[in-house]
Amino acid sequence: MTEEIIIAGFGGQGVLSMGKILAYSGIMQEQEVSWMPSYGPEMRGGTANVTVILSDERVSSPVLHSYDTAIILNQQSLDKFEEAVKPGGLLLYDPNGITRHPERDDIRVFKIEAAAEAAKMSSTKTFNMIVLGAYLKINPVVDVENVIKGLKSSLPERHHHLIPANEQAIHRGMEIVKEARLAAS
Amino acid sequence: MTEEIIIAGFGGQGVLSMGKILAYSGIMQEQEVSWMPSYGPEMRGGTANVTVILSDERVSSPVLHSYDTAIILNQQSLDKFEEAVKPGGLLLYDPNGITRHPERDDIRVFKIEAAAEAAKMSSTKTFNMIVLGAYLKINPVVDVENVIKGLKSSLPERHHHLIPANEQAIHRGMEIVKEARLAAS
Amino acid sequence: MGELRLMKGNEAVAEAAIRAGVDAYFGYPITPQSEVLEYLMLQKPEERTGMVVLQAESEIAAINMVYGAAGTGKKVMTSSSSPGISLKMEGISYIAGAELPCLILNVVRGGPGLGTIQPSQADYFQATKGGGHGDYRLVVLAPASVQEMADFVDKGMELAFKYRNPVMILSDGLIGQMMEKVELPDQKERVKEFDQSWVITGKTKDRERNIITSLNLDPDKQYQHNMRLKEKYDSMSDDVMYETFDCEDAEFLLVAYGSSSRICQKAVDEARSRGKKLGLLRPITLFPFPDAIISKLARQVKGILSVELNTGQMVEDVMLAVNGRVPVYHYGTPGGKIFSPDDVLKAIDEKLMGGY
Amino acid sequence: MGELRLMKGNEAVAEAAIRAGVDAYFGYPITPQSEVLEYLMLQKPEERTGMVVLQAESEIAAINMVYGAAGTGKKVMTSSSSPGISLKMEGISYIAGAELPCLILNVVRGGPGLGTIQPSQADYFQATKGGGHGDYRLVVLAPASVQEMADFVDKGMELAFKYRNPVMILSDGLIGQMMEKVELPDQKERVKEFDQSWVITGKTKDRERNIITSLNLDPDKQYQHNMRLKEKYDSMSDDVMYETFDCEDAEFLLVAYGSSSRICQKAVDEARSRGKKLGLLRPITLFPFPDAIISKLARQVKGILSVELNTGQMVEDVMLAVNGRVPVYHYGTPGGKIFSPDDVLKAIDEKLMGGY
Amino acid sequence: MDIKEIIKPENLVHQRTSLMTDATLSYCPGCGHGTVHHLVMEVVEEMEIQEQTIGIAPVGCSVLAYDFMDIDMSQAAHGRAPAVATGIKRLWPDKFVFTYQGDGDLAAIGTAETIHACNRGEDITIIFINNGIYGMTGGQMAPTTLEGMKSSTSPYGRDLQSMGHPLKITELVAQLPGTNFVTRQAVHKPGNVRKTKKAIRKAFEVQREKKGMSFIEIVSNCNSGWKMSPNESNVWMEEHMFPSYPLGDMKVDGKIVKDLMKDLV
Amino acid sequence: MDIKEIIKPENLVHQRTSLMTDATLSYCPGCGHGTVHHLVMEVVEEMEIQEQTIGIAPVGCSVLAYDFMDIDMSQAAHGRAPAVATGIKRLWPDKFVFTYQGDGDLAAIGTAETIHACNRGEDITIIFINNGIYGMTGGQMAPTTLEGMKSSTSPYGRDLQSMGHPLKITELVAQLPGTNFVTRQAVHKPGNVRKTKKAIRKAFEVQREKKGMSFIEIVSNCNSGWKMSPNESNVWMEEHMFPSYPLGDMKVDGKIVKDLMKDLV
Amino acid sequence: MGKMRGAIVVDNERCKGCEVCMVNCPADTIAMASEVNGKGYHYAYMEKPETCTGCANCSIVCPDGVITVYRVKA
Amino acid sequence: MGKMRGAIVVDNERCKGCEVCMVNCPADTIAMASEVNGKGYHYAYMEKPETCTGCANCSIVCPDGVITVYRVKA
Ligand SMILES: Cc1ncc(C[n+]2csc(CCOP(=O)(O)OP(=O)(O)O)c2C)c(N)n1
Ligand SMILES: Cc1ncc(C[n+]2csc(CCOP(=O)(O)OP(=O)(O)O)c2C)c(N)n1
Ligand code: SF4
Ligand code: SF4
Ligand code: SF4
Ligand code: SF4
Ligand code: SF4
Ligand code: SF4
Ligand SMILES: [Mg+2]
Ligand SMILES: [Mg+2]
Repeated sequence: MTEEIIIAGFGGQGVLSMGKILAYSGIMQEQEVSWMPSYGPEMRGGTANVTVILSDERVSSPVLHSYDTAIILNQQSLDKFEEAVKPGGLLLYDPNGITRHPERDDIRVFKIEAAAEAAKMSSTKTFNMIVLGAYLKINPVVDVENVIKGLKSSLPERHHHLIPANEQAIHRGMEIVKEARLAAS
Repeated sequence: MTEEIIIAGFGGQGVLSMGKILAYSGIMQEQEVSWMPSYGPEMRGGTANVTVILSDERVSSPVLHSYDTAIILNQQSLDKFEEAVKPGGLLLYDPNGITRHPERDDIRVFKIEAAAEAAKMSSTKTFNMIVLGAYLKINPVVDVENVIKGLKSSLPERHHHLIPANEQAIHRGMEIVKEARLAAS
Repeated sequence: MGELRLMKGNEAVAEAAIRAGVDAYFGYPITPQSEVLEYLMLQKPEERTGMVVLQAESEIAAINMVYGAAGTGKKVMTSSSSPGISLKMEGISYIAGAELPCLILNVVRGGPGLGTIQPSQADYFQATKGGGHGDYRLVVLAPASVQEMADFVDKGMELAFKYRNPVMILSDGLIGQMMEKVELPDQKERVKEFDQSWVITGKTKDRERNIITSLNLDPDKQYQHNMRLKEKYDSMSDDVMYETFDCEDAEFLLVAYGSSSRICQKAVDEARSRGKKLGLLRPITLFPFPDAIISKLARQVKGILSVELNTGQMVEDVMLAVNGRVPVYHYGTPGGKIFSPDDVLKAIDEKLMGGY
Repeated sequence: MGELRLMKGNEAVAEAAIRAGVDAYFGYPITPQSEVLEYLMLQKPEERTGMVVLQAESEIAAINMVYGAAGTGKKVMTSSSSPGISLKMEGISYIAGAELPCLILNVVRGGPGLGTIQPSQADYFQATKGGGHGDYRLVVLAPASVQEMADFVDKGMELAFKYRNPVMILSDGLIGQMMEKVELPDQKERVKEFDQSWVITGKTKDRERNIITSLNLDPDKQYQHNMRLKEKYDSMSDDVMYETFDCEDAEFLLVAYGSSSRICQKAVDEARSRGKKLGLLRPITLFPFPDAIISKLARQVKGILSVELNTGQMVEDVMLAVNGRVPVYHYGTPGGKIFSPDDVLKAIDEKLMGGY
Repeated sequence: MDIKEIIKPENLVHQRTSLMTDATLSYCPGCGHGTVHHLVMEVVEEMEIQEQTIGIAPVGCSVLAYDFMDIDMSQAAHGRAPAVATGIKRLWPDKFVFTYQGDGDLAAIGTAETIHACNRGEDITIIFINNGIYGMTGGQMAPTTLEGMKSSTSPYGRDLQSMGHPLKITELVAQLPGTNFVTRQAVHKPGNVRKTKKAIRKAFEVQREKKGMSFIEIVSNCNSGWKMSPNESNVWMEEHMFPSYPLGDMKVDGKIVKDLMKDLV
Repeated sequence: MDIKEIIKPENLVHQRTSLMTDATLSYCPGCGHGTVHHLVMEVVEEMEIQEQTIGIAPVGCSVLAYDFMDIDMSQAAHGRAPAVATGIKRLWPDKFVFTYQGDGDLAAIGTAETIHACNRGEDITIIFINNGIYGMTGGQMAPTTLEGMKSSTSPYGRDLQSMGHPLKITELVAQLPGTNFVTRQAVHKPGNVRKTKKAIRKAFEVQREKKGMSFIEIVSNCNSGWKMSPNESNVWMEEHMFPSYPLGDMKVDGKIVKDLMKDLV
Repeated sequence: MGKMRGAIVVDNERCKGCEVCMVNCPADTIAMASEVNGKGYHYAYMEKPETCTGCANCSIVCPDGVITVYRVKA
Repeated sequence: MGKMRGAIVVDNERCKGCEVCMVNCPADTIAMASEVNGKGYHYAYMEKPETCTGCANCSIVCPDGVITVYRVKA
């Protein structure tokens, strides 16, 4: 199994740390992982993205130009990465702020109202965990318990009290994700 | 015609400028010339030497390890360069301060008491011109008139009054040079 | 098994340095490698092992601090990225000339000039041929993973002391900034005994004074010094390291190092899945260069493509190893743009297999 | 015929600079090239042509003064020797990246490190492969006489402006310190008109502002910039210069540049006089390298010896040009020791003609 | 009176100078770099010297200054702006040449170039943004970082013993005979902005008269590096930066006008 | 009394310290470098710290200092001795580390390293030989060359306008909080030699107590570069160098003890 | 007489919402919009237009130079 | 009583004839030899040995450290 994922959105949305948690979870489940961010002043512009690869084998290229899964959190990223999903692949997006919705019909597209939900849960910090939950629902590349293990070993002790809220958010994400359109094929 | 000369002695003996005058004279007589000094801290040690080449053709290597003529002004230089004279070549030396005289018998050896003569002429500055005169007597690679021309174009105007004394020294050198020993062959 | 962590390449270097018992790090911030200094500072290495970490006023000061400290026999390192490494050229030449061990990490970015902070492999020549003056060479290690970023700290130090020569880890922004799983080595003790035949720790009664210098005013001595260095550099071929992928039956060969080799691995997998007999040779040491194996493979394959994030540098060493036996091509994107496995496959079709 | 003088190579450069209408020289003393700055200062060039001559606080300051002044479209130069040139590496990479014309003289001495002040050719790699970071190249001219030291100032400036690229005159202590006859060119006027498409002389109403920079944060732009540079460097092959001696019927070939080529000329004369069919190819431009002619001669000769005052640098370019057709060897003395024509002849017998 | 009646061209009091380009500034919200950029261009506009002005952008957050100022500019290697400016000015003595540099650029890696350009009395203007940190590279310690101040390379606060002291380079260059006008200003409040603009104007006048180096330090915020909101950072700056870097003229018309020794020790 | 009766081991008053090697000094006759070398080694001998002392030779006439001093030494790249010393001292805080540098080395190319090592308060000693010229390379102008003074790169005399001013770097570093002891001395006369030796001793004591940088400038002759006989050069030095570089302590125990501003302006 | 009335125009799309103008307005004219602009910033606007004296303080401290100030004698 | 008598020994071969000792001897003891040493230098010697007080001034200013000084109470 090799899963190649791009997560893309605004700087403040927790894109990088979501990728990191995913990667850490992979390690917990004895997978090989890589996490490759965009970096530098391009981030000043406000966008951020990270490529995460989880695999049972040694990860070859950490840089990809096509992906099994794209997790998209703003319009710019949708414009940039929709075409990069492999045929038959998966696109998960938060429709908040999206004006042009995904158009491809050779991939599976899922919608997750994570921003709205996070606002409801009045904890914007868990936004990215809701998204992660949604993704794991559709494609359980890692077990939720390994995500929690990952959180435990990546977060400093003093932040461990936040873990239950995160777990809750993951489950919430699993509940509210909706398939927007099935792949045509 | 190509004449390859090494001039070697103490720092203060005018070794480099003698070479320069010789090279300038060559230019005056439309020869190709090169002048290659030893330089750098090795000169602090007190020795100085310069390789001068006069030729009718383009000068190839300005660096030589054997010479047609060696003009030697101290013991160290004699030790260093006696062996480097080509068989049949010429060695000219000032015996002042020399404890071990030249020994080779396959070259022509000339003696010039230039230091003593310069002291007599009470003009130590012309020492190197006496040596030059001696050399030109034995091997007239350049005409004395071209030496004078060379002096004129290399010396700044304000030093031109010194030229007659230099000319005189050259002639004196021509007079007092003595063959020490003929080459055996 | 050692401790497992998810780390950036730059962080892995820093953590590995502490664990390898490195005595000192001197550096100056520059993207994409500032995490090395930042991570070290955060770790209070003075408490963990007594390691000294100092932010210098410039890259020039940093490399000369390394030179000073290395002369005392300690394990010392610095890191920077391309423009900063250029500033260290004089110092590196001095360290090589004085035969001091040390470790220098270059997390390469795109140039020339200020360029871009994106990954690049355009400092290959500088690292392997000597960007500074004079006949000197660095041992150059090219990590292709975060794990190797960690591993090469200790390995590099070992080679640095073995040869009393600066060792460069030639990485790039991709390896420096990405996170992977790393297995961290256990903490090593810092060394307490120093080789009194050359270190300057104060002249004790029982030995002659030691001098660290690269100056030889006597041309003969300088000549002998250089010839001895040359012999040393030649002897480094003992420590050639490389890795092969699918080379046994390969008809065509890719040669790529560091981040490029990762991308090429995927290209090879892809090509194989399409039935093409492609192999990959990854030089791990760029100097000494693995020319023997390339020369050997040149007898087997029909053509070789050197794949680099630059306009063509390592390809020259590949050609020198191949010496005309088969065609050698270059594919690369310079200036911070990273090719994808697909780009490589296209280049293979166009350049390498074009004639077939 | 121009004015004839007996001059040191370094002085010839300085005098030629004034006569070529060079606008500015920025430098820092270092043996064996301090005469350039000294000669200029003595000449009061500010009175002769208005040329600006400034002793900078360091080589780094000097190269950055050159960068600044070059951006205004003026003819600017600097000079140094090996350790000082290493310090200029970052600046040179910037100048190449920003595509500015300028002239840099390296009067090479033996290294690495402080080394020796005697002549050497051990900075060949640094000059031709780019000792600084990133994919850039310098035009490298290798004078073999004092006359060429003078001539290459104007020639170098011409190429610098033709390609908007730094040009390096790669000389050494031998050519810099020796005196020969020089025919000096007539005084050129300093240029008064500047190419308003790129110079920064103040944005006038009738044009857009001009920017001198090597920064391209956008990887695509940086990529395009680098590819354009690459094309430029490739196009420089138009300006390849070399000289051949006795090559018509040569069975064996020496390749040597600069001071080495002078010594080799004598070796060729000597070999010919002994009936050996030896020829000499002297690259005048080291970049662009005269590979076409070497490749051609490789079809004719039985073997090639690259003769250099180093442990083997240009030999790699010779091998790349020959591409395995005939054996290529290296002979050299590093570190300030100069071989004699006899040494070369011995090496020819041992290495080149050894098998015959 | 209706707003619309006020907003008429004839009632214009202040607007962005046309010498700033249309590009959006790359600085973080509230960063003083932008304010200083506008001031420099306002002075160039008022003196009508756009055609004679050449600027040098450093390596630092203001590396892209040339995208924002509508004048000929050269980017310079990290720390070398004063050398670059020297090269230009020596060849174009009648142009107005200024460098724009950060504290890392000017007081760390560029120390030698700063001191020597000042000491030579180059007829240029150095505009020196002291924000006590390396903004561009992500908030590392600068030579001017205060005692105890946290940065990404002094995460537990600057420790004087191991990391050295905040460097008051402006007090040093004020003492060099080559400097004519040396001052320290700020731009976080309108009054300071006005003074800074006057200082910049004076600096360019000094240049016109070829009286030597004019050097303007501007103590500024780096809210990203300091991890504060812009207004918090400005308050923090007044409370913490100004005591160490007191505002005011240090040298005017070649004469020291302040007890520098007191500020230094 | 016969000379032979005086010349007996028990009557010995002064001789070359055994910490100087037998190598003949490479300096020109009468050059102050030699005198200072002896003094440094005398202090090391008297303090019995040969085993703990590490010296740094610069690039300059004293590049070969390691041939003459019988202690462990490192040669350093031009201008970088303070960085090299920092590297050593940080790892061996209990050793005595000193640099020995010329004015070109320390105040031109090495300005940044000098200022920052002083500013960090490294516990090292800098011995700074100011002879107003680049001796080693053949008498070029140094940052400290006096106004109107001739050198091979200022053949018509140093022109302040185009070549900058004599740089009083010692007055500058005295003002940095990292320096503890800063003084300017000479060695051309017995009285000066004695004072210089005391200063060197004090510097090493400061180091022992880890109180920060000790910095000793020694105004010295370069008869070769100045083109004078040794004694002429010493007279010329008193007449011309001392007014610009007045002798005496500037900072003792971390306190400035002199009106530096007066000397600077 | 002599009293000044002013008004400012904020280039909403270029405003970065830093609030520096707001705290430096002596007349307390400015507040930050609750909406965000295209870049996601809450831009400045005249909350109390009647208080503005046209002193230009806001405009000269605005790092992004996005305020234009007008003034008339009231 | 209390008057000192001194003597110096110059290492002739290492003396560089710089004359610095000579001008700094308060007793005018030292002069330069008319002969030269192996390096060509006129070396220093006690021209008036009787005047020497053993003050060591010559020895501490000698750049080459070639003077050894002895002293006794006369
Ligand atoms: C030679 C070199 N070293 C380091 C860097 C990395 N670098 C870029 S900007 C910078 C410091 C910027 O700080 P400062 O000068 O204070 O400017 P600010 O960003 O705070 O305005 C550094 C270290 C570089 N580009 N080049
Ligand atoms: C990088 C570099 N630049 C220049 C030189 C040449 N150089 C050698 S010594 C020296 C100056 C020496 O002057 P100073 O420091 O005053 O020492 P002094 O010889 O007067 O004692 C210079 C410029 C060098 N060796 N390395
Ligand atoms: S990082 Fe700091 S200095 Fe840079 S733009 Fe942001 S606030 Fe300004
Ligand atoms: S050149 Fe000057 S400084 Fe150097 S040894 Fe001679 S007198 Fe001394
Ligand atoms: S012009 Fe003055 S009063 Fe009006 S909003 Fe701006 S700061 Fe406030
Ligand atoms: S100061 Fe400028 S950018 Fe900041 S909030 Fe006000 S108008 Fe917007
Ligand atoms: S010891 Fe004193 S008195 Fe005797 S020779 Fe020396 S200086 Fe003169
Ligand atoms: S001072 Fe020393 S070297 Fe000079 S003359 Fe006297 S004894 Fe000789
Ligand atoms: Mg800053
Ligand atoms: Mg000096």
